Amino acid sequence: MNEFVETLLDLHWHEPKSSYDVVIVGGGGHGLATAYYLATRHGITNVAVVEANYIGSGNSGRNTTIIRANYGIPESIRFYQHSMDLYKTLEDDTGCWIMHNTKGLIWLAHTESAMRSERARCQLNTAMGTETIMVDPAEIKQLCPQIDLTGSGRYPVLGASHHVGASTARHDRVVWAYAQGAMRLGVHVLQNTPVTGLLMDGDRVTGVKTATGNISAGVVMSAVGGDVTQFAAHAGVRLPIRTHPLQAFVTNGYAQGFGPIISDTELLSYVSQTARGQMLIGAEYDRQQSFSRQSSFDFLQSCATKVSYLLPFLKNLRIMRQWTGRCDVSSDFSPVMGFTPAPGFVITTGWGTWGFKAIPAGGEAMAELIATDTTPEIIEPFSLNRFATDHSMADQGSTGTR
Amino acid sequence: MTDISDGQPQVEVRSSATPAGRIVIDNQPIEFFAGDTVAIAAIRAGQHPATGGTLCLAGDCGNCCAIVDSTPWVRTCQTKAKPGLAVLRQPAVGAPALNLTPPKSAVSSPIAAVIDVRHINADVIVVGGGASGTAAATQASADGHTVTILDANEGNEVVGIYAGPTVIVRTPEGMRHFHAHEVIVATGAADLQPACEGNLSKGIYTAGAAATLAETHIELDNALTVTSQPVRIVADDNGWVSGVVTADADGNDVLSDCNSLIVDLGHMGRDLLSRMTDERAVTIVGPAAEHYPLPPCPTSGIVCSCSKVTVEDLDGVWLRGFNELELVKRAALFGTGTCQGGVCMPYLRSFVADRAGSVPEPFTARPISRQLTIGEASAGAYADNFRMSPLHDEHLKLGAQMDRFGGWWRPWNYGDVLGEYWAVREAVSLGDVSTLGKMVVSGPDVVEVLERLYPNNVHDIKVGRSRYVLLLNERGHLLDDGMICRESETRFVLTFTSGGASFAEMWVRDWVETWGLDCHILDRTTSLAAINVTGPLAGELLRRVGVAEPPKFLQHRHETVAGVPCHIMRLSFTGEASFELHHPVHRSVELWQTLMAEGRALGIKPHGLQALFGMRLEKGHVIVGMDTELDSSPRRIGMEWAVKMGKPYFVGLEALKRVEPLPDHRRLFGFTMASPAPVEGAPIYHDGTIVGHVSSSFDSPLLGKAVMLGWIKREPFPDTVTIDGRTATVSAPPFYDAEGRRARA
Amino acid sequence: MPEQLRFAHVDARRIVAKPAAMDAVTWPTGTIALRIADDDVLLIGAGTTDITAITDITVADEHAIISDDAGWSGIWLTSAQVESIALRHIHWPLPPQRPVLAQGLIAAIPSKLWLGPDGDALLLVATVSVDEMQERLS
Amino acid sequence: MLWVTCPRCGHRPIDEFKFGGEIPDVPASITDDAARDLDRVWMFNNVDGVTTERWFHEGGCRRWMTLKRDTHLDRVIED
Repeated sequence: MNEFVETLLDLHWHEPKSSYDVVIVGGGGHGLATAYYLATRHGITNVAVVEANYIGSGNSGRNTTIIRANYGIPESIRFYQHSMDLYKTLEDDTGCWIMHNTKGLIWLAHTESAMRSERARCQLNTAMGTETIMVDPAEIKQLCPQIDLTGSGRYPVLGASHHVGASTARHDRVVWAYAQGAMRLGVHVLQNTPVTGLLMDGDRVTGVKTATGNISAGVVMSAVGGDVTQFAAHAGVRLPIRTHPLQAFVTNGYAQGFGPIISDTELLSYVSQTARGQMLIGAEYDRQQSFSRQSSFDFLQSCATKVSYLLPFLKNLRIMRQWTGRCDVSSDFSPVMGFTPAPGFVITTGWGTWGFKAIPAGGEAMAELIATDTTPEIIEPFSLNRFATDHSMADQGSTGTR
Repeated sequence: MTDISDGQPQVEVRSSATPAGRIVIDNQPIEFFAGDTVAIAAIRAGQHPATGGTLCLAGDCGNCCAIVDSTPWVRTCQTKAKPGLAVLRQPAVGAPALNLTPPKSAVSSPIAAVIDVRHINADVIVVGGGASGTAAATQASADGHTVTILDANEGNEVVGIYAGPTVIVRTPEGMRHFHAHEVIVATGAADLQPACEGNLSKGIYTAGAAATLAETHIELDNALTVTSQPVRIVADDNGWVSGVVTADADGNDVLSDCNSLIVDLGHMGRDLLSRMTDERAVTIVGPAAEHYPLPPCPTSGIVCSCSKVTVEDLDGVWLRGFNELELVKRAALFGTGTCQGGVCMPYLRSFVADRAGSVPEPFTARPISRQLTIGEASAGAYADNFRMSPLHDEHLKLGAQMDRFGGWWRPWNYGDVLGEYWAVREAVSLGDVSTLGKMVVSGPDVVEVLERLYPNNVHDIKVGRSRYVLLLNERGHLLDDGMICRESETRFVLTFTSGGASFAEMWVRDWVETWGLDCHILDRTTSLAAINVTGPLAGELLRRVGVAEPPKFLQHRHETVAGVPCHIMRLSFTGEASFELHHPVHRSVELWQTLMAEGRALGIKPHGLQALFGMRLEKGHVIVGMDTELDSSPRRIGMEWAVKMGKPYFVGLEALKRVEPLPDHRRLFGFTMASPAPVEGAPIYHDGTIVGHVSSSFDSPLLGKAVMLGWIKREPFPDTVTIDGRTATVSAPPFYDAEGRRARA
Repeated sequence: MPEQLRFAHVDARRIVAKPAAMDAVTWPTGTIALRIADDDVLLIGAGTTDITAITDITVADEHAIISDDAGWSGIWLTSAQVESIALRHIHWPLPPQRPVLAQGLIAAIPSKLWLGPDGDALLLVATVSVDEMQERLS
Repeated sequence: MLWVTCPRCGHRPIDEFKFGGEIPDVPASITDDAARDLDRVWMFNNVDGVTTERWFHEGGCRRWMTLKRDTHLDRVIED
């Protein structure tokens, strides 16, 4: 038996019931992590996670697995740093091997204005306790010998910020770690159960409708990705969300030899090597809103072009597979977490291109919110009503990036 | 044929043809014949082209992948042998090393097209030149269509079918993008491979592969054909097949000796190309579209040969509760190698059907269907389009360090930032501001348009005068800033920032069209260059080049300067008297050279962005996008004076009214402190907590201290803060010439 | 495209006016009117015509914007050159009629391609992008 | 590759165009002026299906066009 199989823990499936204290819609990382923390931190186990397809079938299984906290506003740095900390202990906490690997992230600058942004990033990150330091071209070359510092003569590397603690983890295994941990404590996970609507008592949400019957709930949480606008509309909740495709591709496997994650805000692309040796390459999300998960060759072509300037050796590598997820981008590029105008209905969305790295902290905070009926301080800035109160959370330095 | 390396004498060359050349496999030369692929040449020489596994010789599996001319993961069955080709078998365990030697094409910029790329508009594309493809092509032709057949055997490998439908093809001549009306997938059927113990041995061929070998006059040595799943394949110490165990009618194991094993186990439709697209104009015909019976559930050995997944692994994940086809795939990492499930999918479905009791759908097909290198994928694309001012070469001649800013190349400095600064403050300096957005608007409704676009008043701007304006979005947040110059009652010139220019044209056109107002728009950003003549002696320099009476502050007019027609705008971003000379792009060099020559006696020096950023900071001028954030309202940056809330309407007014009663909790302030200036981005502390950050900072040579702009995002706003461990004082800008005397001088 | 293409400055006049007024104009002989949009014409000289010397353009629109437009560089191409460029650098089909203005991305740079009646063509690109264009076409 | 027919320039790949976003359409159920403004500027209909939106032909005539697109499949709907 191979090590990937050997190290999996059991998923305990349960017969569904018609009523739960909490029903979480969406069996991705955020939904399952919330269930896990409800069970482990708050002893709330009468919980169902309802998934339209199989667990991790949405963006949790389609992302590029990067975990980082080098954001541009203190509120985000604090939140994502906490998420990174939770990731570090997740293997011990759950007993599941998630292939967590701290490799550092190098964020390249080719212009003076980009250097200025990276210096600013380092300042604020450091002040918030996140280790991000400026590195010069010689240091970059040491960290990543494969890089062409002239950017093929077109994108000379002036410097970079080095986010030392950035890491990757196997996306599926993060989903399963939370799933098995929650299921072991009695949380029900219902796969292949599309939710078709919400049960309402006036403004209050009292449960969900599914193809196989209604399920009543004390609290319904939406951890839906991709279809969240349509789903929240059942509760009469309007969202500041646009859904865009986000594409990526991998090469065939190669021996380990590429250390850090390389990211570039000007070329809007990033490269890392997976635990299986594949080079994983992505770029910014598609400009137009779309719910399609069809990949495009335009993406492959433009992304391949961008990374080739900086890492010419990549041109030799064989592309194996490309894929597309749907990402929900909020009006101010920050997540939306917390209560909604509909009582009994809470939401976690707006994860854009950075939902994977937020799974532990997002799940932990939403569990606390549900358990205590109070918004935890760490996610207070990300509430849905921030737009009405003129507290939008625009993080310029992190838009269009992973 | 003699035995070489670990091969065995299992083949006989029946052709009397002479070899066409030699290739090198694992440092051993072998001969090949005209038309041979690398795999066939290897088999002819008694070798397995890779490290083992059943060969299909049709590009379906990944069992023949090797490192060919330094590129790993090349399907040797689809690679023509060429004299001197170097083939290395990939490691049996682990993966080939990353080849860090850039290909020749990477030595030059990727911008140079190394791989030929063509976009071809096509009517009907038929993928596959076999019987079903030929039939489909004949029919389409008879229906009056122009048909293109793409056959992998002719070297035209279809990489993927995308929306459009667009068919991406790798050909020996380069990449071809066919934009078709209709695509017919006629890719035929692939042979099932054995899924049993020993199936990674050498010397196993599918029935199709055996037929291909027969066509190339290779006769397999002591070959045996099985038509049902073997119980076990037996191999010798070198990994070559030595026998096969099958079950007889009574279910007893029977061992038969053989040196080559041909497996004829049935087929699966090659439907990957049609399944990877939801394009309606793609149809699938012939054997590719047929439903073949699933093979019996595998019981032993490796099922997914790319990822080396065994039946034991599948059972392992199944017993752990991963009982969905997709979960099994992901947990066992099944079908995620080179063939992408291309040959192993039926076995996975058969396994899940056996355990779950119902037949699952195949897992999602994702592009690409044939391996492509990143270099091939990138061919013909460009990442960016950098623009150059007409003065680019002048800057280089003057020793400028160029930087890209807002999509343009711009002088960052000329090697003497302090000298550039003092030239502006004490003498005269030139700045290249060709990159500014410039637009002419004219029409009966033009005042109405501008009153709606800008939060400031427009109607009271006199002809020949100009005004600084903010541009807001509907959220009441800053998009850009610039000048409005009135040329007549119904004609204005607008300027925008360099970074905002492209967006500004879209913005203005969108609103004018939406409002249905009568107003012509002409964007002149790339038609006009602009030179900013700035400094206390700027007026004198203009007089010396023939401008008898330079315009006064916030005046503008059209006048010929040194023989070049100019639109002169008097304003000030540096804090000194400044004249922007907007002029035709092709006259820019002569104007620049004249000004530099005439200014020599006045101590002229050009200045770059670096000095400019410092000088404007002394004046407290905000740079949109640097000091402002995506959600900065005029109030937050202290520019409410540029907003007339009493106007009946402007873009953003409703939002500003909506948030007006809400508490003001974020604000951009000026700060001063002793030098050295803290790094831009430095956090601002108050009472030990972070309350904001510095957005720009500068060590003012003139003031002898650091001046800053920065955000405080927590109430109540303090009077002193701590930056960089030192005390800074909140101090309302401008820090220099608060009365603006110098700008007006 | 093996040979190095050298673009040169092209003098032009730009007219923005009401579409109906634009339709009614008879452009001076010796000029080529590139109709960018209903309300927008880029007027250039053909052959030896000096467009800057033509100052008597009148359009029946008192608010028309008529100005010199110095922002363009261009190169005349033979039909064979057009074909070769189109094959490699234009992703859209060239219009069949002649003469005609085709505008769109060429080598990923916004361009105007005027296809003349005799098979010759003028490729125009903003002067600020001409270096990129020359590099990409060479 | 998606294609758009620009009314002025003709059939063009979509990468010549800039996406201008959905045309805001505040639900009639929101009646308060401030609430309507809040919804208009911050919220989105984010339609999963046919939507009307603005595109700017940046690489060609530099004019806007309004077109219908099915966001479910990401297909431009040509009339």
